[in-house]
Amino acid sequence: MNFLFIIIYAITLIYFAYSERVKKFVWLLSVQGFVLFGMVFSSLKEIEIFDFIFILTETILVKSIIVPWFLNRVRKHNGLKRIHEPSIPVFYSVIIVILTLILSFVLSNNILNSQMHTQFFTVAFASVIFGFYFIINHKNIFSHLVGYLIIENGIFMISLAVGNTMPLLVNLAVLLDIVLGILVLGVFLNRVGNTFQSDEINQLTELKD
Amino acid sequence: MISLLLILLSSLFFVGIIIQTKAKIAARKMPSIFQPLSDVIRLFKKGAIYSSTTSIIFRAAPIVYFSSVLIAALFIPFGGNVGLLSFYGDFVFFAYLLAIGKFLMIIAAMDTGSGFEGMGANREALYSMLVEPAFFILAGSIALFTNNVSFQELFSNLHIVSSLSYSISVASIYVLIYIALVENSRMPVDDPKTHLELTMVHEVMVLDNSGFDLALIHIATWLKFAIYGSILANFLIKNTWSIYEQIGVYFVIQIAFAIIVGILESFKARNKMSKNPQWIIMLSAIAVVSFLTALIVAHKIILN
Amino acid sequence: MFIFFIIISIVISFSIFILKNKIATNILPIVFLILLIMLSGYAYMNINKTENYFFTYDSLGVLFTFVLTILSIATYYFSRSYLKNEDYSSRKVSVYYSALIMLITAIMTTYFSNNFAVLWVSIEATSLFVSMLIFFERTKVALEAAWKYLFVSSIGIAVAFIGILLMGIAVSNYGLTDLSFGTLSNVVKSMNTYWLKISVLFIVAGFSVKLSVFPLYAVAVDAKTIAPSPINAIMSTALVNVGFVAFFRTFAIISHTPILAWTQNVLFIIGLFSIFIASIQLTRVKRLKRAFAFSTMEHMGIISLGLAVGGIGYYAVILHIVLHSFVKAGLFYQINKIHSIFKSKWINDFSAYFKINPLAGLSLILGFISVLAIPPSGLFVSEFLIFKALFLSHQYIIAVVALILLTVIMVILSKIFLTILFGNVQENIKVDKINPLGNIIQLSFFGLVIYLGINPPPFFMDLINSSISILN
Amino acid sequence: MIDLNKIAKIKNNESISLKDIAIIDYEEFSHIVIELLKQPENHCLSYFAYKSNDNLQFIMAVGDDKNHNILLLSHLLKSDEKPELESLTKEIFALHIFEREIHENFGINFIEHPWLKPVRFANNRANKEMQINDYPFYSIKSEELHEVGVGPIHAGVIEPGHFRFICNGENVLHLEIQLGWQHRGIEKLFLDKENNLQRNLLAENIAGDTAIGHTTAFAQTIEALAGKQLGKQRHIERALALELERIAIHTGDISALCTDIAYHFGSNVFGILRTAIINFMQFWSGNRFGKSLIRVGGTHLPFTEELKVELLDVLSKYEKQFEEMVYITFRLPSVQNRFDFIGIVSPEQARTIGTVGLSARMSQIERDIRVSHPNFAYQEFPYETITAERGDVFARFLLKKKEIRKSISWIRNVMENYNFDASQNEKPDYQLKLKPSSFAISLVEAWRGEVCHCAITDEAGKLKHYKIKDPSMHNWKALELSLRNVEISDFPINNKSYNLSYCGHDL
Repeated sequence: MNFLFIIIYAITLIYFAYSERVKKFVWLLSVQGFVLFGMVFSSLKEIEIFDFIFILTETILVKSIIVPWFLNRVRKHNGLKRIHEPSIPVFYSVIIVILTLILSFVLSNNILNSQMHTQFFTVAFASVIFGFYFIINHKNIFSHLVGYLIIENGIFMISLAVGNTMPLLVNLAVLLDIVLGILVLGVFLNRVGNTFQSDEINQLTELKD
Repeated sequence: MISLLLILLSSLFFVGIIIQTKAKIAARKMPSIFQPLSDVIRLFKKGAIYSSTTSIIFRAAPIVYFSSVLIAALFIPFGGNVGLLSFYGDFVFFAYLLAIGKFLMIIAAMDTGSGFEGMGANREALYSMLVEPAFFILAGSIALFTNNVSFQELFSNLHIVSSLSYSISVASIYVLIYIALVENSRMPVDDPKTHLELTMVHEVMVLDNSGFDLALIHIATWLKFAIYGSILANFLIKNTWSIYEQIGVYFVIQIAFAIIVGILESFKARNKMSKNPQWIIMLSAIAVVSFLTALIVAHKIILN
Repeated sequence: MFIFFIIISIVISFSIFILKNKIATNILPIVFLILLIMLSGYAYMNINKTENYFFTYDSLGVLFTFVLTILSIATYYFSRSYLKNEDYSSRKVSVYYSALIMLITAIMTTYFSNNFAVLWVSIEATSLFVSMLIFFERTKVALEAAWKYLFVSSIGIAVAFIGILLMGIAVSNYGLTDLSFGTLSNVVKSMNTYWLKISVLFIVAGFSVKLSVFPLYAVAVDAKTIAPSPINAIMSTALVNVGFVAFFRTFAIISHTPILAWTQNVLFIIGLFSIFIASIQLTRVKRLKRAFAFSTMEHMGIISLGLAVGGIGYYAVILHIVLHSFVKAGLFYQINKIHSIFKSKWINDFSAYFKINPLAGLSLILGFISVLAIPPSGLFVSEFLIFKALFLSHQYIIAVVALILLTVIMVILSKIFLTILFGNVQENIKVDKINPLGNIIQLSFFGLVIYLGINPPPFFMDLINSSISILN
Repeated sequence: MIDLNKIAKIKNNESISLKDIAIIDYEEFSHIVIELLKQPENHCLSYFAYKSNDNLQFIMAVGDDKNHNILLLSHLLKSDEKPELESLTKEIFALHIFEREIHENFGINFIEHPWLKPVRFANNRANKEMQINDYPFYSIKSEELHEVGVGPIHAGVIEPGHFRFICNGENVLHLEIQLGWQHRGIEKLFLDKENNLQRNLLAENIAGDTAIGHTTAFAQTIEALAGKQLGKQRHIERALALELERIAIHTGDISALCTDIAYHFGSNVFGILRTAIINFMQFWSGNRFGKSLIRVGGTHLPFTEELKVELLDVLSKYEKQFEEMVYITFRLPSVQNRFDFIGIVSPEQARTIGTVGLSARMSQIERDIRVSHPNFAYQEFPYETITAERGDVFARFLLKKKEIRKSISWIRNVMENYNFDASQNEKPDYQLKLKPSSFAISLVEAWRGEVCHCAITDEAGKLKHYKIKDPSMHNWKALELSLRNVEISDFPINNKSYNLSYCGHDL
């Protein structure tokens, strides 16, 4: 069952590479949140009520409802363009994401560690690498935020792979990161949108000497 | 033998159903389901006209195209029944057989020397090239999944049991449907109804063909659709069923496939031309994911 | 005790933020400073005591807390004059102070945390509050810098988090559930070196945002260019020390594993690249603050080299970072003055500072000597020790390359200083009444640097030595 | 600053005696024209020449959109002078097409015109040696580039026009459009036909899709020349027909755009909706395009209260379906993907080439005759211009939708506040006596943009010159511009989004 979610997650990554529409990004992030919940839920050995509530808030509530809702608000507030043109053509992005996935699967195959759930590494690595690629590839701030969230999801999965024995501390860190990071980044993004009249990153060049 | 008969039979009404579906959705009067058939018969009655700039290639291409598709149809198994031709690794041969026909059509289009046809041939060549890896990766992942490399054995050994194998078959059917659309130059890659030369892909390639040749090309297109429909049907038909059940399900699947194509073409605008390559490579990407899944299922990738 | 400190700080910061009136902004920060002094005294008394499970008053933390306390007092003084000069609304002032107090608290937390998770959380908190302060002036550039800083440091911290998670693998192999440095350094010895290397790479790359060294140096430099000068003094010193603490703790864990040599090479690369990039960038800078931001980067590069080379280098590194904190803080206070006199941020607009304000000119010269590590500056002692260590361990090429680059930097910075100090007085410069107190604070900082370098008091040496004792 | 007092000023649908149009020398003329047209509120409505006693008289009408005036300027080229003039195009690019037309008709050599060639190869062209077959296309010599020629005969049922693309792979670097295959000599026919009814029928056939627009302009020109004041109701009827035409054609365009992107659902539904509107036109006038509705001096087919009930019924049915379909279509990602950021014409470009009507409004230029030079109906029931922002295909697509909505609400406003009086039925008057030696101009905002008709009479009160300007004249250039750096396969949707007239251009 767990593999199914991993496969779905891999497909969401491909769709991230494929799509250029801002709305789609937000939607995909929300889907990823649900997939993450599925992963956690199906890998839980015994359900402790506290852990369960925590995971429910973190994945479903934060990752797939609050954050996308907030991003949608930011998107509407700033009147972002429907399409964010990446600097590398989508065609190559799709190839790159395929290669990343293959690499990440092969890497995970080579990890021999009985303590870890190496299955999560398969997409976790790909997610982190792809998140960076996404940030580099896109020229605008909103997409950068999306890329950051993709990285965060990857990290969340690494913590699933590793943090079998210490879920709370690790999850707390991720949660704090998301809530603070996104809310504050989002507030700043709103301001950037108001101040710069454009969401293109190449507007932000006044600092260079 | 039975599969060839079924393919021939279903090819007769396939395009008719697509047209009827689209007409129904558009709230228009439906043409007869055999309208395409009578169109072709009318074309057969006409003689072909050849441009003075064309050579033998242009004349040979439709026949080669048609026969390549017809031979390809011989490979398709049906349920427990082997296709007329079957050997080790025949799906590779199958794919290249189709490619040969297409290749000849492409150089025939170049042969006319028309700017439009060159453009169309160029596009068609690109799309076929891009869709090829998707097909092979898909076939490869099913081969890996079933440990077999011929059409007949692929399908007869396909046991869909776990959730992962379900996901493989869902992905495979999804990819196959779209491969069929690309190979047959339908929406979203190409619009068979368009009258605009500049946006055409396949249509502009056969712009100079007429009469008998055009009829052959049309029939080859139907056959291709029916072949892909049969492959889809093979995914879902179980060997344990009786032959009548199998035939019944086969037709249901063919009709459903045609209706799906009709619906897809009605409710979606076609892709921007520059988006086509990335759209097609997407299919390969999904095929890769199903390949990776197959690797997991086959315990080639060991994860805990 | 420490948890109370955090709670009280949050209360103070929050009440400043809520009250927004003059009395609150005047009194409450002083209350906080007194609290800070008390805490540093308490920490010194209870050295190596673990509190609330997550915090340990270890010597490095105590040392840095002393530095932070002194800097906080000075920063408070200069912040007052900065805010008064520009005549900000009381709402902005309250935001400034509450963010500043939270920043200092977060920095303190990083110093004393004995656990990777807490360290990580508090470093994240520092970026949040710093970006609020960077954005303080609410200009377009400030927004740009704040956005970039917050974004890139979030990413850097995310990267570091991956490293920490990977290190957690080692712990989970032993069935343990905490990430404290003590536990980690016990168990990583037997960890798979391949994974350990990857995790070190991630951690170092991630926290390089805070230490403002290669690879993620750029945003910190940008941010320092824009932030208000008193904040800059904190950012270039106490906040950089936060990065150093993270580096140091990681290094301490690694220092007893087989990958020590490999880690040292990584640090050499980081150090050399940082110095190299700083020297390249310095040739192009046009803003004074930016020049000093790159100078910070250069010093941090030297520190990486020192950390990498080991031996006597360890001592020199701690000494260097403490002294650097005072020098940089003093210089940034001075820059604040320069900016307010010339009403500009560009180097080309400054001239004849010495004539305009002799006392400040004098302290600028002293700062100049200190920052370039020219004797009698204490930084000379530490730099000398680091290079000595380099030569002793036969890292000749690195030492020579670093020295050449340092010479380049020295030339460029001297040119900048000479431009500011001498030349013709511009016509439109009006000098307000000069308050000598500010200069005296700076002069005493520079004096402190000389004193600590030449004749370090025993308690200071003890603190340094006990900090580095875990490395040897 | 120029002295505006010297320049003759009239309002829309007015006539002026020819001698009131001051003839100034060309140098001053150029100076004034350049000064005027550099201001964004002015644009050139028409610029033409005609033979007057062997001399060539040039008349330019400049529309002042702010003060609702039409400024008339004139200069004279004596028969003994060399047929050469300094080109104004290099300063005001929007004049290029007018100068090319004058060059075509009279062989005037406009010095330093960037690309001086005939607009079409009319029968009465000045240089009979030039053939349409050896038309000088712009070309770039390069190994990497290739040329694609489309037309004049097209695969679809559309009018003849030749499009020459210079492409780099799939990307278009340059497009040049050559029209003129459709030339019928309409302007000359207007002079040949003495009967106003014949002329009226001619006007209906200037451009089939703008029958109402052109006929209204014609009728108003003749009425202005005759000095006939029509009743209010006739004006309102004409405006009503105009708006209905707009709704019908825009709906058809939306449908056609859906066809071109193979969105058959939208294509069919909008096609059906268009039928509802043109069927109402049939119900009203007996012709689906409203031919025979508008006549000089009155009409045989007055709008009645019964028709009002019918129209409101048709509109409410139309609107319901339209809104439903619009909701689906304009939100469909595949449709948006297809139209977004394709064929962008920036506001500067649009202003430079002097686009009018929808093509101007798509790039934020508020150019609308209904607002700037309103006739009676639009004075009584004001219309507000709407513009789109980006100037791409989606902007045009969107603007068509918005204009339909706006037109419907305008019609509703009229229906609610105006009672049609059956007793007011002026019959057409084809025997109107025209004022001698006069000039009249009429501007109509047809669905495509401003239609401008100018007429000049001789001393005997007979038509001496008739000048028609279809909005397509300006807007073809916008199509050329929007194709730059666009994929060649996006040409059809660009072309359709403008839906420009071939015959209106060729005349």
